[in-house]
Amino acid sequence: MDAKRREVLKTGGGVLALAATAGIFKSGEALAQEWNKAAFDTKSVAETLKALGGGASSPSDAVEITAPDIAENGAVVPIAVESKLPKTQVIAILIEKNPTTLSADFDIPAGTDPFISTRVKMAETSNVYALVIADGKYFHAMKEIKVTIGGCGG
Amino acid sequence: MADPMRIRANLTGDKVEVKVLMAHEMETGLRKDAGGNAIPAHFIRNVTVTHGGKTVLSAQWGTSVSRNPFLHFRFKGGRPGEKVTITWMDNKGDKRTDEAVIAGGG
Amino acid sequence: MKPRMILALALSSIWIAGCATRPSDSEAERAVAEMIKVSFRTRGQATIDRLGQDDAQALCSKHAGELPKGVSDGIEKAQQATIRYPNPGKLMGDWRQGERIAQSGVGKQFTDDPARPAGGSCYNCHQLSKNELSFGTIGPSLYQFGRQRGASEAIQKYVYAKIYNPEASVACSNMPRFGHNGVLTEDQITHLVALLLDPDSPVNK
Amino acid sequence: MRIDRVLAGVLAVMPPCFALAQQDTQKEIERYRQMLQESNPAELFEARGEELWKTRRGPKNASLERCDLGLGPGVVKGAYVQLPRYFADTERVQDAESRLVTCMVGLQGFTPEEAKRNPFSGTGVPMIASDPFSGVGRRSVMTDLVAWIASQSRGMKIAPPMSHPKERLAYQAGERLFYYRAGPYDFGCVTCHGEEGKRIRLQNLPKMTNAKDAQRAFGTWPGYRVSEGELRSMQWRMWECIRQMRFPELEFTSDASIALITYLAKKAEGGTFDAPAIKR
Repeated sequence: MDAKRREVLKTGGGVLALAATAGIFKSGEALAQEWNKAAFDTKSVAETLKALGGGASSPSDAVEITAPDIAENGAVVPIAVESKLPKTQVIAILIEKNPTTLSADFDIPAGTDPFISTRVKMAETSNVYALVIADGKYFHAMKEIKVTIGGCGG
Repeated sequence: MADPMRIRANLTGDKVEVKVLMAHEMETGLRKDAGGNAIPAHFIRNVTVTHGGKTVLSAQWGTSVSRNPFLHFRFKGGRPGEKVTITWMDNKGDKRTDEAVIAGGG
Repeated sequence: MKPRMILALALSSIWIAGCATRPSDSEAERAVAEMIKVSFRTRGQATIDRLGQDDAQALCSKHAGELPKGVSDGIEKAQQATIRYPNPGKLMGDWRQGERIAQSGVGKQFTDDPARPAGGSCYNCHQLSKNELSFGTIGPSLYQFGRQRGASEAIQKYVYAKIYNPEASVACSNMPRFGHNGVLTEDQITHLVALLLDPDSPVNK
Repeated sequence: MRIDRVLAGVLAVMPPCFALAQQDTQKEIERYRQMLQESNPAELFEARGEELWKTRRGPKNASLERCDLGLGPGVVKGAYVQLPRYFADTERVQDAESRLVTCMVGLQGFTPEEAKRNPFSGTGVPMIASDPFSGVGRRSVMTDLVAWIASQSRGMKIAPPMSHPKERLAYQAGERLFYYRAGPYDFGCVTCHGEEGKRIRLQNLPKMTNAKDAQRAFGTWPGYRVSEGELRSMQWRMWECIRQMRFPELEFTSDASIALITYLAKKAEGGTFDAPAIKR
């Protein structure tokens, strides 16, 4: 996601501003190496949502998180997110209790499945959110993942 | 120089299934060494995947993507023999680009 | 380290003596003794003399898997004599501190800070509090331990002794002799006694 | 090992709902492990190892392509599953790592100290106080090479040779070391690996005298440890167990380490080798 679009989303948030993003989105190539520092510095789900330009997000059954209920080790937690929402533009992974909330943020162009599978670090047992922007609206799914203590140390 | 990625791109039905492993520390910046000094953050911030000149996925990552990152996604429109190109760039400006040829069909 | 350290190795063999194609027992024993001398090095607090064995360690190594009754009785008797109890009325400490000690697996490794107290590594092998899902099973579950037994002075003494020197009741137990070997302090053991026996401890909830 | 008579009774009175919760935990952990199988970063290490094998290095500016891992100079396919073995040129039983040291010295002209200097990736010295085995990206040539060599035995049967008297002696010594209890915790290998179906925390422990357990254990090292983000070799596995046993440091490629590995390899004989694996 390019920073300019986020900026628009942040200042606007309404229908008008969202409509304006559509054009900018397509010209995102040149800005592909932008990195949204403000969003990656956020320390709560609400702050991240705001930094990604959303005012509120609705829970949705059309967003599915595939992850283990219990992770044997927090250093590697496999997480897949699939959105069945039409016009899915963005999939972001948020980990509530990590030192910083936003883990990863994927732009899904048309022609690419609204599906992402990756591996993230979790500092402790936490709710994990999959945030989806589809047709300019914000949706999410949530799942608690328990992180256990491994090995003999600790 | 950063190590090459391991990329698998396979045509399954009408979609290209891409699985990639990247060799990177993904250091959070929150850990300390034995002397109590913070180890500086070092992590991939941007990943871009292109096919035929078109971006098929772009991502921004924070420090909590696991070390030696793994990424799996699917896109439409690729044919066997065509190339998928992946570039990552980290917070120190290091970059790595690798290509894979789309395999198979079936 | 141990008062009666024996450096000579006395290990049993399951091989039939005299089989020409196999090295003899004594040859293997000599090889092991030599290997122990040349294959390890002191690092941090883990000094090379830790490889020396006291009587119990040597006997348990020798009779691994098939401990004769006479030998186990002898070990238990000798180990009983090592137990030092705190003053009466001081056997039960604070279960909260006990829980922290039970959770901690550090101590005595060459990577551990010798100035820091060792943990008890209890959850590595035992189930204790119901809330901790990550527990080992080398030892029996201790969940509800005190609830079933109460916290009489006799039970307190039993638990204290069990942690101080488990080999006093079970020769060649897998559990370290935490008190006898100087891993945990008297205070730390009393906190673990409380973790197991205090009615308010999560172990008994 | 004897069961604690006094405490064993506790197990019988555990409420059934709790037993169920435990099953669920085990099931979910299994699912987690299953999900990790999808992709193994060990590949990254194997790729580096293959490159290093062919790279001219050292004072003699030579590659390792003529290194004899037991099946003749340069033969890598299937070599790992037939190690440790006796080598006439060194008159020693050697595992993969100690043989690589021999080749780095003989072919490439490194000193033995240089060849052994950084045996485990990330961990030449403990770098992270709270996480001593997770270094900050210190590459290990040794680890990379072993990852690749092991990968070239994937799918093959574990078959350590036992025809030379020194191989049998290493096995017997390894067995004795396995039962050797010492140190401030009274530990031996057998403490954790002598009984079936046990765990430390949530980690399942193989009983090394049981063929099935030993095959699974030996057959999955080296492994990529997700908790550390590093590839770990069998030498590291020995070194790390010995550290946790509160023993002094086990020297890399020492005779005791090779004896233990020989013992385990023999116990795992006939099993299918499936490493480098991915582990918690």
